[in-house]
Amino acid sequence: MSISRRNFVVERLRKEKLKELLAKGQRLDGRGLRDYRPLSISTSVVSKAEGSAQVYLGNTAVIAGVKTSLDRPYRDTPDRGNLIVNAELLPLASPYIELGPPNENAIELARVVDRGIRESGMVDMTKMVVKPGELVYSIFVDINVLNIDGNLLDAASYAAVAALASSRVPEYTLGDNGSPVQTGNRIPLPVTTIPVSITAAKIGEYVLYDPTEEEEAVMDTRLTMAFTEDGICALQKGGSGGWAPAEVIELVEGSFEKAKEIREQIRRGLGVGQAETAQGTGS
Amino acid sequence: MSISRRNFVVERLRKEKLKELLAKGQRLDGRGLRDYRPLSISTSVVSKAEGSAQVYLGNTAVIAGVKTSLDRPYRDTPDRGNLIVNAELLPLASPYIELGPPNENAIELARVVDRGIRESGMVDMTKMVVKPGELVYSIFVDINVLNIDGNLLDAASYAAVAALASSRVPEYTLGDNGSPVQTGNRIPLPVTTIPVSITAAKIGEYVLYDPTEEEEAVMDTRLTMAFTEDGICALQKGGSGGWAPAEVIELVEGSFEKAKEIREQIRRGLGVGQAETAQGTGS
Amino acid sequence: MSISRRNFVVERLRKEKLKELLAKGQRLDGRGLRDYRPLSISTSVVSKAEGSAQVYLGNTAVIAGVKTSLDRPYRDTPDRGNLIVNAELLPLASPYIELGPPNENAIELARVVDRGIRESGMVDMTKMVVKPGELVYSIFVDINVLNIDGNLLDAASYAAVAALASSRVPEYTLGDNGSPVQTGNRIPLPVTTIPVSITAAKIGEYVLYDPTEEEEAVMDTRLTMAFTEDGICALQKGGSGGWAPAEVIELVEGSFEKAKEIREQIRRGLGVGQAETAQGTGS
Amino acid sequence: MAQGSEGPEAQKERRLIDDQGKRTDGRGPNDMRPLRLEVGMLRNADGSAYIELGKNKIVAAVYGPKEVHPRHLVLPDRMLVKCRYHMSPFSVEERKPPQPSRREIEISKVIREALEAAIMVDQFPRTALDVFVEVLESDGGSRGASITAASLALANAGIPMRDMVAACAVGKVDGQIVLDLNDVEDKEGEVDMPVAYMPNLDRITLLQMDGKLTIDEFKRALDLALQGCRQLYEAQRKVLYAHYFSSSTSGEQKGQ
Amino acid sequence: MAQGSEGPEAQKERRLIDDQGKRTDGRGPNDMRPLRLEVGMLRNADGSAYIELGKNKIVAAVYGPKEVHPRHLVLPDRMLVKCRYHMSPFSVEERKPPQPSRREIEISKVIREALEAAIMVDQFPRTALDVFVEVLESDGGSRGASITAASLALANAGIPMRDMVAACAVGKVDGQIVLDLNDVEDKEGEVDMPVAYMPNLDRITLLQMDGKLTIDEFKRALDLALQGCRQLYEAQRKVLYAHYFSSSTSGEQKGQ
Amino acid sequence: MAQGSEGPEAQKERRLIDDQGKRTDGRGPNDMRPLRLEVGMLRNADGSAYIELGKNKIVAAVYGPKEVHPRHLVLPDRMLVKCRYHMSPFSVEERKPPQPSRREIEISKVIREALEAAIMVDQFPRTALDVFVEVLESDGGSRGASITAASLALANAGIPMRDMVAACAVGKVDGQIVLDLNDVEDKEGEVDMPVAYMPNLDRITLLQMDGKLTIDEFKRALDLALQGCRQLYEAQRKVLYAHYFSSSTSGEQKGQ
Repeated sequence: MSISRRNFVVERLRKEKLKELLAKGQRLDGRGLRDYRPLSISTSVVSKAEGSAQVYLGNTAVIAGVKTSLDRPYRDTPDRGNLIVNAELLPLASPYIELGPPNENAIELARVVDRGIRESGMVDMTKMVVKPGELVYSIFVDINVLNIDGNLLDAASYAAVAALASSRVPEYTLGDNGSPVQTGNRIPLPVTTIPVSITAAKIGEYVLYDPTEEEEAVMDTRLTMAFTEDGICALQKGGSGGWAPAEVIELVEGSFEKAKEIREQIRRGLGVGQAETAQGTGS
Repeated sequence: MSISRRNFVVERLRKEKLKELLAKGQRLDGRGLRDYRPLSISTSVVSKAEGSAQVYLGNTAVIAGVKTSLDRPYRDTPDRGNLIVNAELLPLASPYIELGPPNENAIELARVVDRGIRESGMVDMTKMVVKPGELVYSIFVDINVLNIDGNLLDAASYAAVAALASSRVPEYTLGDNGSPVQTGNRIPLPVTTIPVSITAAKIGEYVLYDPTEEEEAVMDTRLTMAFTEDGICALQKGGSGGWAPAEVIELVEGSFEKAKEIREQIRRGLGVGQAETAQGTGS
Repeated sequence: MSISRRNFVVERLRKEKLKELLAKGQRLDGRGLRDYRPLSISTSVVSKAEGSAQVYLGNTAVIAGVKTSLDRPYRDTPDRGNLIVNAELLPLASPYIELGPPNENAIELARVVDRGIRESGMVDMTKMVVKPGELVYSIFVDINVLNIDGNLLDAASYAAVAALASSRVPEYTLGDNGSPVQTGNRIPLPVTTIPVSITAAKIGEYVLYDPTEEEEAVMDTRLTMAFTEDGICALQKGGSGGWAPAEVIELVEGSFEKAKEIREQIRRGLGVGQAETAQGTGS
Repeated sequence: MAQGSEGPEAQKERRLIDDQGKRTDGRGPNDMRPLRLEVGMLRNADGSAYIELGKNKIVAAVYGPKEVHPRHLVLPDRMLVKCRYHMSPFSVEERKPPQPSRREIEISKVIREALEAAIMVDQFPRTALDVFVEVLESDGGSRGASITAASLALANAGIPMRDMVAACAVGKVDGQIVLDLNDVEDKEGEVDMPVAYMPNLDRITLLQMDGKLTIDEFKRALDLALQGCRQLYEAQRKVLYAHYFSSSTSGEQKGQ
Repeated sequence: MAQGSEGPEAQKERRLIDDQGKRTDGRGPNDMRPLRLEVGMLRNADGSAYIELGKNKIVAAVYGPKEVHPRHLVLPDRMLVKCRYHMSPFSVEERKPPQPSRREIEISKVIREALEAAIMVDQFPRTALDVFVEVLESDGGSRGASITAASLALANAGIPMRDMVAACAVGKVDGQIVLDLNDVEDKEGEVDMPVAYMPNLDRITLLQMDGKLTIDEFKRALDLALQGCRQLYEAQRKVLYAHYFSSSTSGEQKGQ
Repeated sequence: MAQGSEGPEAQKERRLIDDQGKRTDGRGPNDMRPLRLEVGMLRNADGSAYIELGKNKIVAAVYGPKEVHPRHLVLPDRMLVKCRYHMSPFSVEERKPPQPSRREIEISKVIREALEAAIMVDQFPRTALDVFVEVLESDGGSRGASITAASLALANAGIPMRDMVAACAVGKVDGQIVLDLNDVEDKEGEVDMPVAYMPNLDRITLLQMDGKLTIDEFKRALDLALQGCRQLYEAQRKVLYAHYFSSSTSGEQKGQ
């Protein structure tokens, strides 16, 4: 998604090659069409962050960190904490990244990850209030993309979710004069669910999961879905092609199952103890 | 004023052609030198704005909207409301507009419209105070240029003036604890006069009103004048040529009369009932 | 340091020429290797500034102005005033300056000047507090480079130091309600020392002080040192070459003496009376 | 249809569908808001269109095909399509600063991708096409209305297209799947799902969703969205026909 | 002259003209503040000038004619003139952030247009000229003083000109038309009207006005402004003559 | 060594060196924090390296030699070296906004200059080289650690170099000269002095200092810094050797 200068002849040849393989149910890296690449998740990798996670999805590498601060709530949600997700495609990550403020790809990345987390209700933001209408937690999730090899949306989502689920944030009480005081404790966030992002790409008539950068370069279109345990909570179509409605329905149904597998992998990445704590904090 | 890339040969030929016509007292669109193009003004075109107006001056199309909020007054005017005028040359409006923050043309446009309104005393800003020294109305006038065919300064001024004159803004009282409360009423702004902008261009030795984009492209210089019922309240010379002092004086005298005609057209655009209300609010 | 487009052939020839001269202990402008150009300092040149100084170091011309305001202290220094140093390489100063926000050269300039002042303890910032933890002086030092002929770091530092040492800022007391009130007096800043910046450049094996723009264009590396009366308080190596450790030590030792000479020149620039006042305010 | 998916939040909210199944503006679940379309009313643009859908008031303009600037963005085998979706400061409840927000930048991207699927980009290699959308007033469903208008503006500019793109939103409100959310439903409802669709090619070119749906609800929502898109598609065809083949073009009615 | 145009505001204000007709700084209505002009004091610039008018302290510098950068801005039949008017952060009462304000951008434009009328731009097609103005201290009438200095800097750079441009402001203060407003008069007076003028060609190249005047007052104000410009024009001629034909150039007096 | 240079501030501070001469993290004055180096763990970069020094966690990547963009920056006789030092928002106590601060811009410059001295820039005229440093966690001495890592990344990219650059900070803490300041010592200590050094060429390529030293203290501090750099240099050599000549590259250990 981040390629800005392309070699068009090479691209066309590669697309032909890919389609030949896909017709045989194969991919360049040997995966089946519905397989994800190896996923590795480590949490608590940055000790100055309140939560952090590093994710490798094949060669795509992402690190996410969580910081909180106390702020006023937004005017239209006086009884909820604030969630701010930001993503940076670091120039280390690819030869095609231009310096400057986040471009549309980085902004879409942050916003799609944000929606998956927000709409799933992953963190119960009604519990992130210190003084209703006046003082709430702002939760900043910063996502750094360190190496790009396709499917940033999923990798970034897993990193953000794992960073949040493993966070330990400062606890506050209100002092006598009504101003907030840190208790000195670090508490987990009230995590209620683990949303899982699943992305599929369409190349010609073939639909495949977890596209690499090479596959993204020639794909016609893309669909990113976020699932809770119960259903679907966010969607984002990408790319300049189109999906047949029947394809979309089949994909959503199949991906709901796929999401359960990935959710288990994320829970394992959080560590059993941590994952239990994280789940427990929702109650 | 917004042309950034020009065809210079065509321009020179057109200037010759225009001068030939002007020598006969004619213009390309059949107008006399002192005629304005047809002016159409509709108010209350955007229901979420507190005031709005769409203006067509020939093919130049402008829409202006008014929004208010409560803010601190500026330090040097503690007993007055704030007026903020902003103008955007939308990229829809012409093939020559570059995206980005307002350039010098858009900034000049906003500032000249602002001065005409501010210096005329059109809105009695001393009445826009909710809590003296602490809380006043900020009146935002946002001007969108939708199609450019010359004389943006006048068209934008008419749209801004009509939007202000037709505004209905929230009324506030101070609650028991001294904080502002909306009464639920919508009240007109205290409008005391209708300032009128008149723009003339000079091509060779000819002076003509309301230049089209074609005429602006070859004009030597420009003069924009704003008039109240009693006299002149703002001036802005534009373009890289010069005016003879005698020309300026003749122009200001003649335009004072022209402004009365246009003022009538604006009042008609406001609608009789509205215009009366608007005038009445000043007392 | 501000040259962005260079003529490389000319540069190489000039370097040869310069080295020939340096081998004879000479420079293009007739100076010895350890000589500074004529230094002229005038203070109180801008009456709306609370302190100001214009410095000519040869043809390098810099003007610095001081303004103060009352602000909250920074969180990590609740009992100290704030010092903000900004530098602009004005486009008047050289044909090679590009408009826009300060580039790395202007930023380095401001930060190196800032460090020399801050680390020397020149202004006793613990005395710039009006209401501990809540209200302190912010001291803004704005440096304008008007003409560039090399060694901006020293010239800017002398201008900033002279502007601060000659400042007269508004005095405040706390009113009955605890809010600050100007007494109407203008008081000097609590100046405890005069830090002096000394810059040397290395061309081939030769080390010379106060390089001109011509010399900077061909230098291998640069070292800027700031000295108090007692020792060294800041260092900044520049340029893409390297210094031998022995060279650095020799340079630091020799420059400590050089700084004393320059400090006398700055004091003379401040005027005897002023300099005494400035020194006296520290106690 | 399921009556109310009661989360803790839904309870606090005012009801958006009454006992008679009527929505806040009196519509039934499958009804679209009043629609008005115009084409070709901007003089300088190569193509333009205007849409009113409920209180949405949106102008779209197209410039191109034209030279690519700066040159290094040239695509050797196709047209470079650019899109800017922008909201006027006065188009929403609280004044929006004029500089593009992150939301506007994302929407610009998805609108571009929704339209690109329809444009025959390989017919104009090495050229650029600009699509500008200005939201004068916003009322829920503005990105769908923007695509519907932009698609008309492309047709008006004579850009060769495989199909028209029509777009609208569906959502879940008080537990019910409904068509074409208005402002209140957009803000207080449970789900918002904008969809862009090319009916002849049977292709979805924009699909976004916010909020929780079961897989079954999703299927029903998608189906309703496609119905809405087909309705809009008919309206697009009608206004184009009227513009090119009837004597009174709607463009001339503007500004009266 | 009319004594006092009493609006509600004028009454609150301190009097700016006393019973003897003296202004706050002791001048009569038609008097200009003390003036000092210098040329050629900046080494790197192709031309430079310095003006002090009252407390105004302004430097102007000219670079060019030179290559146009970026290339697509080239004008095939004339020189591209650019101008930047900038105020130093310490030049005004309250520190001004260094990035250009909207006011500075507008003034840059009108100064450029005021100077362009004098420059023989068609003698240098395909080139660029930069005019930089830095206000070190501002005291009312700074744009007029800037033009007066920039015009000298152009002459110092050897740019062919049709005429010199001289500029000053007139205004209305306590109901009277007065020449060359100082800071207090600029802020508290009723009207500020900056004018730039080429005396030999009898052309006005900058004209702005803020505040209310009757048509008659306007005529008198314009006339007074032109008188002021002619005075400045004489001073410009003198300093140029001194710079080029006398042995002691004023540039050398700086920095003592 | 002098015991305590008692200024008024030093008195308020907690002691950073205890009676046994141990620092807050238990080290002696001349000890360096635990160090971990890796090379080549980023796939897309032409060269990359990772450093942990205390809690510092820093990634460096190199792209190039490559085409210069934009073209007018081309240097006809050498390579254009660019450098960006950037701190992740979560790398410090209080979240740092992602846009580059003035501090980051200055550090980018001095890191570039520290590395340029080692790179054989004249072997690649008309090309560009990008050095990117991302601080994932910052703990005092981050610019030295960045240079040490970036130097490895350059070697990993196969860029011809005259020598490796190793860098660390020394400082003065409770009146004592100590090696490799940690976070607390950096913030509360009296002096911070980062030094970059090419041991084979005996050249200092970065030298900065904050805080007061006597000339004698400075000499001792510089000497200690060079010792530190030599230690790091050995570690650099070891990891490069291991990367290229042993079967298990450390890059493969990441992400477990």
